[in-house]
Amino acid sequence: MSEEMDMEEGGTIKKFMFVNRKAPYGTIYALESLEVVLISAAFEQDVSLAFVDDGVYQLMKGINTDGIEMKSFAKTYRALEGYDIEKLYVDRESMEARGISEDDLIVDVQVVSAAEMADLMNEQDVVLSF
Amino acid sequence: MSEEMDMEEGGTIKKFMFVNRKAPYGTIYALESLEVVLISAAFEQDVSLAFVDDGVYQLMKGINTDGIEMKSFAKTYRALEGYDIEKLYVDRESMEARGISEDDLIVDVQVVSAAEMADLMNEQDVVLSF
Amino acid sequence: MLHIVNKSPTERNSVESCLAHAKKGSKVLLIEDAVYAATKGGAAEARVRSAMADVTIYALQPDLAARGMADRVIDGVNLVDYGGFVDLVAEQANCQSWL
Amino acid sequence: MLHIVNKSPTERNSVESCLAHAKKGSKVLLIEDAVYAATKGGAAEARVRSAMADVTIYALQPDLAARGMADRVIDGVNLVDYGGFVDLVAEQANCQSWL
Amino acid sequence: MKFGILVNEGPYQHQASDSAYLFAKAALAKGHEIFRVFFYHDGVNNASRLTVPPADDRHIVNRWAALADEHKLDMVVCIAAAQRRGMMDDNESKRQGKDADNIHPSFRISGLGQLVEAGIQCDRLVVFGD
Amino acid sequence: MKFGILVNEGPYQHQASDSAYLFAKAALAKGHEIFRVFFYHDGVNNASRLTVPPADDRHIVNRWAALADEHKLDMVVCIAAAQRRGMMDDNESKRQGKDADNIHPSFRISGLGQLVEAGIQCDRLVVFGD
Repeated sequence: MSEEMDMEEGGTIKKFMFVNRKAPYGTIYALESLEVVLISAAFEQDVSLAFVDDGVYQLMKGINTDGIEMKSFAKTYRALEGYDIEKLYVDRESMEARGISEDDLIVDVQVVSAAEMADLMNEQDVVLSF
Repeated sequence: MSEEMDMEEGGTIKKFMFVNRKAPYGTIYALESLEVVLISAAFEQDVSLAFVDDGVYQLMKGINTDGIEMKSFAKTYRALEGYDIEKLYVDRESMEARGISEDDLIVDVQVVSAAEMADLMNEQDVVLSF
Repeated sequence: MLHIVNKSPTERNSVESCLAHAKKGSKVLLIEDAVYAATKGGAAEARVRSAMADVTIYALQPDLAARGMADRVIDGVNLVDYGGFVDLVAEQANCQSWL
Repeated sequence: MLHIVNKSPTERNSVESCLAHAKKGSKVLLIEDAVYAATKGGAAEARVRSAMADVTIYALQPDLAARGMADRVIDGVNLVDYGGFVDLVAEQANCQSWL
Repeated sequence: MKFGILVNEGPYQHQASDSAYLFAKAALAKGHEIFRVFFYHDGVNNASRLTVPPADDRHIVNRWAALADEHKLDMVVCIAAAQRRGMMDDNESKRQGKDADNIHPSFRISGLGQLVEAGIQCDRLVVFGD
Repeated sequence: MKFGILVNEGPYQHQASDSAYLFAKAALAKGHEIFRVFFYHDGVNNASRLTVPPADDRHIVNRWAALADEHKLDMVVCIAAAQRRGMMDDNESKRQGKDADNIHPSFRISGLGQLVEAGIQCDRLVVFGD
């Protein structure tokens, strides 16, 4: 991504949360959400990612997109740590309703209850959903 | 709609069904579905419309779109009869799940069970869904 | 916090997921196809009524009217126009759209 | 008849509606995000298993693989590639997409 | 066997165009005929010759065009849907008094009658959408 | 109060752009400031100067442009999303070796940083989408 990074905000740090509720590959939202996440890190914001409902499917291990001739972006979630993005919250009820456990996920996450997720959402300055 | 109608199919008549499962105005599917319906009538095909799930909302009386600054197309359903499109099937379970009765609908329809709707779908040559 | 939902409760899971994640005292605004969740007799009515114990429910009146649903609103749902939508966003500290 | 569904059963109602309208003996092909309905442990598993008494369920293998779900398929679901998708359409007298 | 294909969503945002393309390629590989690919709703956006996807991603428009050129496919864009969404060919651009056009030469613009005709002429019409 | 608005869907297909426009108009009428309207995902298609909707329908692009001109709104189209979908301005068209461009002059193309900046600068960022 070729972005202009010349706009320094004089140290304003806000809490940004990216809420991911959609499965990957069936639509582009997961991929284009990640692109904003990376940019927001470059702006040195306090970034969190929430994976709720079908959004938890974005983090599945073992993704192989060769057969649908699309580029996989699964590795990008692993790269987030290198951008100091370490707050990845996954909704426990969403995982359970899909028969998924933490071991199935490609990155380390914090598994939280719906009530805890509600608290996290509530304390954000900016919530972006796609 | 300015369409070329110069392609006569030599009397081939097929059973076309248009399956409407989406609410109106939130998306354009209901409107652009109607545009195909009108064209298919001009081709003198055996046309049926099925309203299933949120598609039943398309036929509600009392629609007023002034506040959302869109054009209402509710009247078009009433005009279908003039195009000899008289097979309008509404799924009973879909109406009931939405608290809607036949009296709430802008046109006369045939209310059918899910099993009857399944039979109707099964006997079509072409099923178009948007 | 203001939660904004725009999808029909009988088509998608977003109304349900929003209500499951809205903290006590939050406001929930139903717009576009989500206004069906604010209407009587539908499958979502019981869920919305029970949610009203914890959150305040609003519905965008122009979207209700556009769907022929203006006369079917559940008692206790608050109606707003676009100006009221703006006020709700301004009055809450933050907002979230359940897309 | 071949029914084609492309949406996740936990996001939308299309898998459920398709199964409620598929006649005994029909075939149901799950593609794109609908392949999640073909996987074990999810909320839709029981519904899909009970439907298998009346209809034959297929899932598009490339879409399962793209979602990391290739190893989680419910027993009795038949896997096809795009060529198999074409064959299913050709072999049935008609087809319907549940969009 | 003679197939028709209907694509209701634009490139990248939804998987519909990818699925339709891979279906078409598989059908041709099995010796079937593709009578027509019709692009409706946002599907008309698949016909833009101005897309520039990332170099490591699939080029959806160009690969449709390559498939069409190789197999002499008739790829038709609905004019009414195209007008709403800013897709036009040279003729239409002049007629509307616009200063540019954007349709890829492997696609042609025509009316909805072409979709109905595909339904009549084809043994099967397969619909891809959201 | 200072608002930012994010539009994630294109014109006509979804109500998102309509809702965002009517929200923006109402916010301005109440004396609020719109810091920026950012168009992402298929939302970039709202910036086409080639749309020709039916004469009795709203003209989504032109009314955004009129609102922007009247209130000096900054309307920004994401360049990465625009490239995938065939939206480009004159500069970008030349840079990519294309023979046409299609962005309406009331919109400008820029990077995702402009969205993050809106999140930082605005009191509220409101998201409209599918």
